[in-house]
Amino acid sequence: MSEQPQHGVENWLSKAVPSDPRVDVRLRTDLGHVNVRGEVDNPNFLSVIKAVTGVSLPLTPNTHQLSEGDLRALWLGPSEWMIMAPSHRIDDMVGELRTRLSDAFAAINDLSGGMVTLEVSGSESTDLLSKGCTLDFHPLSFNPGQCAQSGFAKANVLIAKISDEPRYSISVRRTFADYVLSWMTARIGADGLGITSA
Amino acid sequence: MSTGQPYRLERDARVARSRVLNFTFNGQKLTGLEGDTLASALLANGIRLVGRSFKLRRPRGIMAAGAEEANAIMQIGSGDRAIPNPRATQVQLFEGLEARTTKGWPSVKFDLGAINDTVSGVLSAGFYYKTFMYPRRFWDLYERVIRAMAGFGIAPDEADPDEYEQQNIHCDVLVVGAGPSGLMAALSAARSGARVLIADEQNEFGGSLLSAAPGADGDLSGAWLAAQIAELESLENVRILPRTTAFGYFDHNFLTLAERCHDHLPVMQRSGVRERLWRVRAGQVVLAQGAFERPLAFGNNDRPGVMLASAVSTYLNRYAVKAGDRAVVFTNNDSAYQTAIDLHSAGITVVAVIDARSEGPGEIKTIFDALGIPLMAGHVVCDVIGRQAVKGVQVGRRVEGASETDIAMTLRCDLVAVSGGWSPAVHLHSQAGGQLHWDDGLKAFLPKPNDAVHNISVGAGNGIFNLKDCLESGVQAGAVAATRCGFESVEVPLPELKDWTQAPLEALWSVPAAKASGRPPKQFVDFQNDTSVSDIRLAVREGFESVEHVKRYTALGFGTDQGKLGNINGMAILAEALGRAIPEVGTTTFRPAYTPTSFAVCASESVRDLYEPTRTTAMNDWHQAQNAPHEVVGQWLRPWYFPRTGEDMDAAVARECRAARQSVAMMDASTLGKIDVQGPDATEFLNRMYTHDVDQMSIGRCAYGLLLGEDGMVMDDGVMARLGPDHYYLTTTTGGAANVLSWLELWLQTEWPDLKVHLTSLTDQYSTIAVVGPKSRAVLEKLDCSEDLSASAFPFMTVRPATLNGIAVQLFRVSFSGELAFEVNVDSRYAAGLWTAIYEAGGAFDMTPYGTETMHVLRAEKGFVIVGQDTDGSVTPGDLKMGWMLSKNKDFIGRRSLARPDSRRKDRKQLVGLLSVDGRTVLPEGGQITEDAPIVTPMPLLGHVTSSYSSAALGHPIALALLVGGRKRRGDRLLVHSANGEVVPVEVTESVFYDPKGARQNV
Amino acid sequence: MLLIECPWCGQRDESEFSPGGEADIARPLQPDQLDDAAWADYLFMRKNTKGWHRELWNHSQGCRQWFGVERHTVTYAIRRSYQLQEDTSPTLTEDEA
Amino acid sequence: MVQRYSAFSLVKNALSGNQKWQRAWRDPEPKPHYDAIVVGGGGHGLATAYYLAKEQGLKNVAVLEKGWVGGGNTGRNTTIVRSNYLWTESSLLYEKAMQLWEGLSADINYNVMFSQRGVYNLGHSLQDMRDIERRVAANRLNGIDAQMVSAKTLAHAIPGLNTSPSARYPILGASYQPRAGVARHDAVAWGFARAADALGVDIIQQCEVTGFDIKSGQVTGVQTTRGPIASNRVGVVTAGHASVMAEKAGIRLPLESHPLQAFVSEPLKPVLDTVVMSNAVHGYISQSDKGELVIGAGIDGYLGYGQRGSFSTIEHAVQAIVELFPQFSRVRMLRMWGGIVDVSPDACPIISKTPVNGLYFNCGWGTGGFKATPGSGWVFAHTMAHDKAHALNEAFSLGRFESGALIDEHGAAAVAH
Repeated sequence: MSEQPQHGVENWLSKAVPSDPRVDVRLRTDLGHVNVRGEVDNPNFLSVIKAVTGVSLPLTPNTHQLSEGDLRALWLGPSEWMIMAPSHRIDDMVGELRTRLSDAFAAINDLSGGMVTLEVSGSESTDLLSKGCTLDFHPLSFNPGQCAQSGFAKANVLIAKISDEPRYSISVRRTFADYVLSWMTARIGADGLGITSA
Repeated sequence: MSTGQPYRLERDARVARSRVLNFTFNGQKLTGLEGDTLASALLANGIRLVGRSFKLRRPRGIMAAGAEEANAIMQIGSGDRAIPNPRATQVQLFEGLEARTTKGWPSVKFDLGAINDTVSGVLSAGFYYKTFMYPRRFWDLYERVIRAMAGFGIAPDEADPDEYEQQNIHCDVLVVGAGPSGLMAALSAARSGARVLIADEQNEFGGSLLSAAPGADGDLSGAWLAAQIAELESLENVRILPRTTAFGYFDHNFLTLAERCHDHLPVMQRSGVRERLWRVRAGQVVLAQGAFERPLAFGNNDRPGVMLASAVSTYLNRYAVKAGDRAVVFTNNDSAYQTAIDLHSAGITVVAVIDARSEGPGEIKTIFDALGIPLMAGHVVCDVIGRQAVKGVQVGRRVEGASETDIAMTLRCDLVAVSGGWSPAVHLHSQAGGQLHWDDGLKAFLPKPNDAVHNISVGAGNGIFNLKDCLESGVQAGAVAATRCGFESVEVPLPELKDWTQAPLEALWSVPAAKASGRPPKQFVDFQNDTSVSDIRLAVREGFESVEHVKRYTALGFGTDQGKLGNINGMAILAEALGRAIPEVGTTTFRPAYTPTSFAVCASESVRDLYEPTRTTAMNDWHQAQNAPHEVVGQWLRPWYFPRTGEDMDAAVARECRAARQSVAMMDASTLGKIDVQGPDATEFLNRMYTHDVDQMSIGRCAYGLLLGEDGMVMDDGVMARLGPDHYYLTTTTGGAANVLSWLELWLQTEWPDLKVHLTSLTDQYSTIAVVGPKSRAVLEKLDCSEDLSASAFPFMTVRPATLNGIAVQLFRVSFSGELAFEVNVDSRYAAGLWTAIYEAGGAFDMTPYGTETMHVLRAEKGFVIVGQDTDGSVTPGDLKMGWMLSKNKDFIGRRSLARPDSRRKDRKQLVGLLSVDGRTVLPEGGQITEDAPIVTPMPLLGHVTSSYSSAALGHPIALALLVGGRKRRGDRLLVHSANGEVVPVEVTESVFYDPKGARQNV
Repeated sequence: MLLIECPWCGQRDESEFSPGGEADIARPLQPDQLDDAAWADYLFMRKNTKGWHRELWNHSQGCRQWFGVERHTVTYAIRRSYQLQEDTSPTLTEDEA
Repeated sequence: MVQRYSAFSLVKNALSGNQKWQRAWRDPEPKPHYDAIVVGGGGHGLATAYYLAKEQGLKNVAVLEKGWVGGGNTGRNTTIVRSNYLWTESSLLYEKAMQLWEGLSADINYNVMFSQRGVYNLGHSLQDMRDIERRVAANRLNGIDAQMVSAKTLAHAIPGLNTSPSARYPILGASYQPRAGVARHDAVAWGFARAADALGVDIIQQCEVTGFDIKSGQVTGVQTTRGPIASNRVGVVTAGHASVMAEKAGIRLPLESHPLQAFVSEPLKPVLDTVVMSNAVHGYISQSDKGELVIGAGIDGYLGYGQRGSFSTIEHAVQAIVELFPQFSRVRMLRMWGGIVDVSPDACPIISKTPVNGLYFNCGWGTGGFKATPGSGWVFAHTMAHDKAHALNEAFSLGRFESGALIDEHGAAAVAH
């Protein structure tokens, strides 16, 4: 069956994109998400992840690693990470990780259907994040390479700073994506928010 | 040029003479100037009477120029944009402003309520506690009258059309107040590199500098002020927030600031957010809020025309408005001499300065004397002549210890400028938990430094009243704050200023009344609430000695100025009455809000559609297209039923139920919580958490799982599937998804960290499509299913990975309907497509989508419970006839509690079925059960109906209930009572109504 | 609004956390051996300390970890956060209460 | 002779310049011994002392208050009085209180301004409506005035209430108790204090109990900051501080003390003439005689003796109120404050004997304390006088936590007020 994958945010793409948006939101529906659980004191676990995905799991809390080919690994907890990669790579990646880690105390879960990642940039993007979130987004506190889980308005989010531009990625559970986008639209105004797909 | 504003002076000030603004006051058309407040514009027009007091309805005028104003309580605008209760002193004038007074009926000038003043003796403090008691039923009537008299403004009668938002912000140094010391603190912190946020409630930065006489010695309001502000504006590490009030100081240096973005603009020019809530987390806070001048308590000190001396100067210097033509200044300290000088230099007659101190002022005397203003040292004003406006004052010599004052003379005047000293605005310091100490020289409470709280008070807010010292205290505090945040302090040069020596203030908490035959006139302390000196003394006579008692008994400090004007005077008078020192009487704790703050800005954007996240499933568009109404289940909107044209809910549900029982139907069950459990100790862990023998489950098996609280009560339920030796998949109830995951994590992390288990939420990852009914297998088989779905290959209560139309799914053979059924778990990205495919594949069997209502009917026919509907927090598994699910081979959470005496009672409430005796009546859900006996209240309640539906399959209504000793009552006749008093005879039955042997699901 | 130090993520706003009540309540190893009074003590009785209090918090919007906090229940000051496994001082000794 | 309060006395005193009002209650020195001591001078403690003197014939009674009477939760709540509780045990106890409220002003000759303006408990979901049906049906059979009200009726009865079906949490209906209402909180403490004093009770303020004297399992007196005071009958009614007192007596209690916050608006002209509560959106609101909107927020989840809570809790409550009454959006908040509520595992009070003979505890009222004030004092006085629970508080014993016979009001009210 050739059904296109649906992320529940497609309706947002039918909205007109303003000519000069103050905040750009890119719906990264081309990215898949893999939740990885394992032990940092197991070198085999870490090396398998690196070998299979091409990205190292960050061991410092609240940091993330970027790698060639739109690969990202984000710290979620002392034994938990999120790997984001182009969707077409996910099935193989999950399969191979599961196989090679079958003897380890590890868990690999494909969350591609349950997470949506938005990339937010533009002149008012930091302000917009600050409206909804209590984290400190000042460049002295939050830089490329850092990530954090927090609340955004009344949703839980995983925020990573991708570049100094600034550009942030915000990952949110699928059923909260509509709320987060509605919230952003209300704050920035439809004339200031440009929503595009990857 | 004539402005038409008779009290506007031709002199330099901070109003734009060329920009005339039109506004109305009680319907009267008036003009003001850009830069005016409503108060300054009213005074410019000679409007004296702006309100009536709360209780005695005495005529009142503007007393102050800021947040401490207690009398000029207005209603601004009308309709859905009306604002009740702002003070005229804090409303910036804009073109088209409409203002109304809020007290006085039929008008503020002629108020019938003023009769209260003539019987004020009866309306003494706490009078309402002493009367209106008899006859008992009449309180309702009294209360109606009292309520009609009470209140100020009128709430809008329509929803607020404006937008609000919140903004979180972090900074190293937050400076509250942009007066001279606050500006210096911000500059010195900012120059050192710290991230600085400076907020001021006024539209312009400068604080007290804005009230200085232009060109006078020490006037920094011109170029110097502009330069400081310009530098702050130019620095990238500084954010400046005018029109922003810090109204709350909470734990761990969290402050809330309300920014008024556009209320100062003409309505047509307003756009965007009306108010913004700044939620600030600050490293250090510099409190530079200044001080409030205190009035003096003397007879009729509330007459329109009696004003704070500093306010008189502010109106004069900042707004070029004279508050009167002939002024008397009455003071007990040096600061009011500046007002006398200001008045004089503006060409206004100063009849006299009445100084309660026998020695007169300090160094300022050199300027003052040169002006030739009469000074009456050692005198007091003891009464005011005039009712709706001041006409004169009675003055007498002050005699220490005397209880009365001999009137020496009457002075004709229309303005009395008073100063009783200054009280630092310690509100935020106190909100933050800071202590206060009494400075007997200043007669004021000052903030006690509190290192734990990370804030510093500066300037007048710290009892520093000399401009030079204020600037220095600001620089120093900014440096200290920045240093504490890890920055190196830098020098900030200050302007040359003269250091004026002041004569000490002398306490004068109330002026002994004029010798007279009648009752002495009232001396007001809390102007808005009509709390007078005699009220405080009465409270003490009646045994109310604690400051909290006196405040509550007399309403002192409970007005909308929150005691800014009167609290210190009140406490001092209380201390005098008790014969104690003021610090022994103590102060009260200040609470947020510092000044009244709109509900709207506290709610910010989280209202209406954004009040709560709305969650829908991946198939929602399809449900919407079918016009399925939704049921609100927490954050979720779930399809309730799928009506066909012309069908009501009952008809739709009956049809849906028939389809599920006779052919095939499908339901979106995606809202169930889903948790992945993996790890070598997964079995052991789940065995400890769930009631059944998890270790006995073979791979590929499903089991019904029950979670108990440690108190033994049913907490949640769901299906547990064993996917591998160390791999499980759990479902939870819709409402329990988040709770169950955190409950499992709690035990795993805090009690058994040695267990190697990983938990991951899959609730959003998978959507769940329940395909239900005798034809469900046939439907799935049409979808190119990878698995053999036959009963032998794929038995009841098992799980298989499979593909449907090439899409990977987990197929569960579980049933919440009692029919042959499959639950398809599919990656949510493909759920809508698969849903449609299944629907279409089922076309041949009249595939029928159904919602939550039919789901309930089907499960109730089978006696399946819903946790949270058929249970509350007091139901054990045994009560639900699920004792068989409790393993005897192991311990599990909640097990021990089931052995407590109450858990073992035979007469606990137990799950039963109920049938209405007439076979037609659908019992009310929630209806109470009693014996079949006449109603006598109170009567024993035996339980209640938990679920009740009309059953199409059975042809009669059914109900589930929890019933005392229910298991032994089968066949009993009882009564069910609805909330509306209807009584339905019922018979107790088994709780499984349909297919009790479970044959239909197991085929 | 408390500012709570998560041992992993550092200082975060209170809104990211869920309180878990008194720390150091260990589940009895053999519940069946306890009489009803002892079981009730475990189940319900709490110190409810006025003063320094050891309590559990969960960084529920963050790393999902449970950890311990020593917080003063009158001033709300927090003097320490700790990972449960790394805690070496299970009881309060100095300036308790 | 104690001065009686009436309209006549007001006029008479006004004519003499209000100089002749007597103290509302005396300020006695503590005696060395009392027949009964009540620890805690809040509404419940003062009511206990009053009913000990009035109903139980014990005249030699002292109330020991560490600060000033009525200074705790009595003066910090949202003053709602109702008795429409779910479980029979609770509703009969609160109904006893309700009956006492109805005659209270006259009984204690002090106007507590009990205003029976009715209370609506809104339902926003089908389950809310089931719970309301269950509670109302139970109330009626327990002899308590209670009604079910439709959303349509609500729209007429409460102008401004957002009954739109498209609201985020639409209002589907409500329960209504006409006899419920509000009272003037401070007056309750002062009125009981004055009435108890008139019956000879010593109300001793600024007297903190620092310990209990216990000999062979029997209480013999208390240690206080004003010296030891003997009595073999001591009742502790210290709300948020119950655990602190229990620890001094070597007793463990199943309580947690949490911050509970409330706030008022500036005074407005009459705009809401009843009480509206919503558990689902967590807010409740009434308008005081003075015109202030009085609004209650939820409980903060952490322990807190600081009489303050988190701003987020206030934000949630304001959002709830603006959801329910969108036209109150522009109204301004005047003052917020916090109390300390002692919450028990089943959200029901403990009115009980203890393992120490002669020592009684009355605590765990959570958010329900104010409305119960006279009833709580009445049954506690009975319990202290007879060393035995009255039928109305038998179920509220400390022993229920051992047997498991909890009275789960949680299920009925996540925020019960």
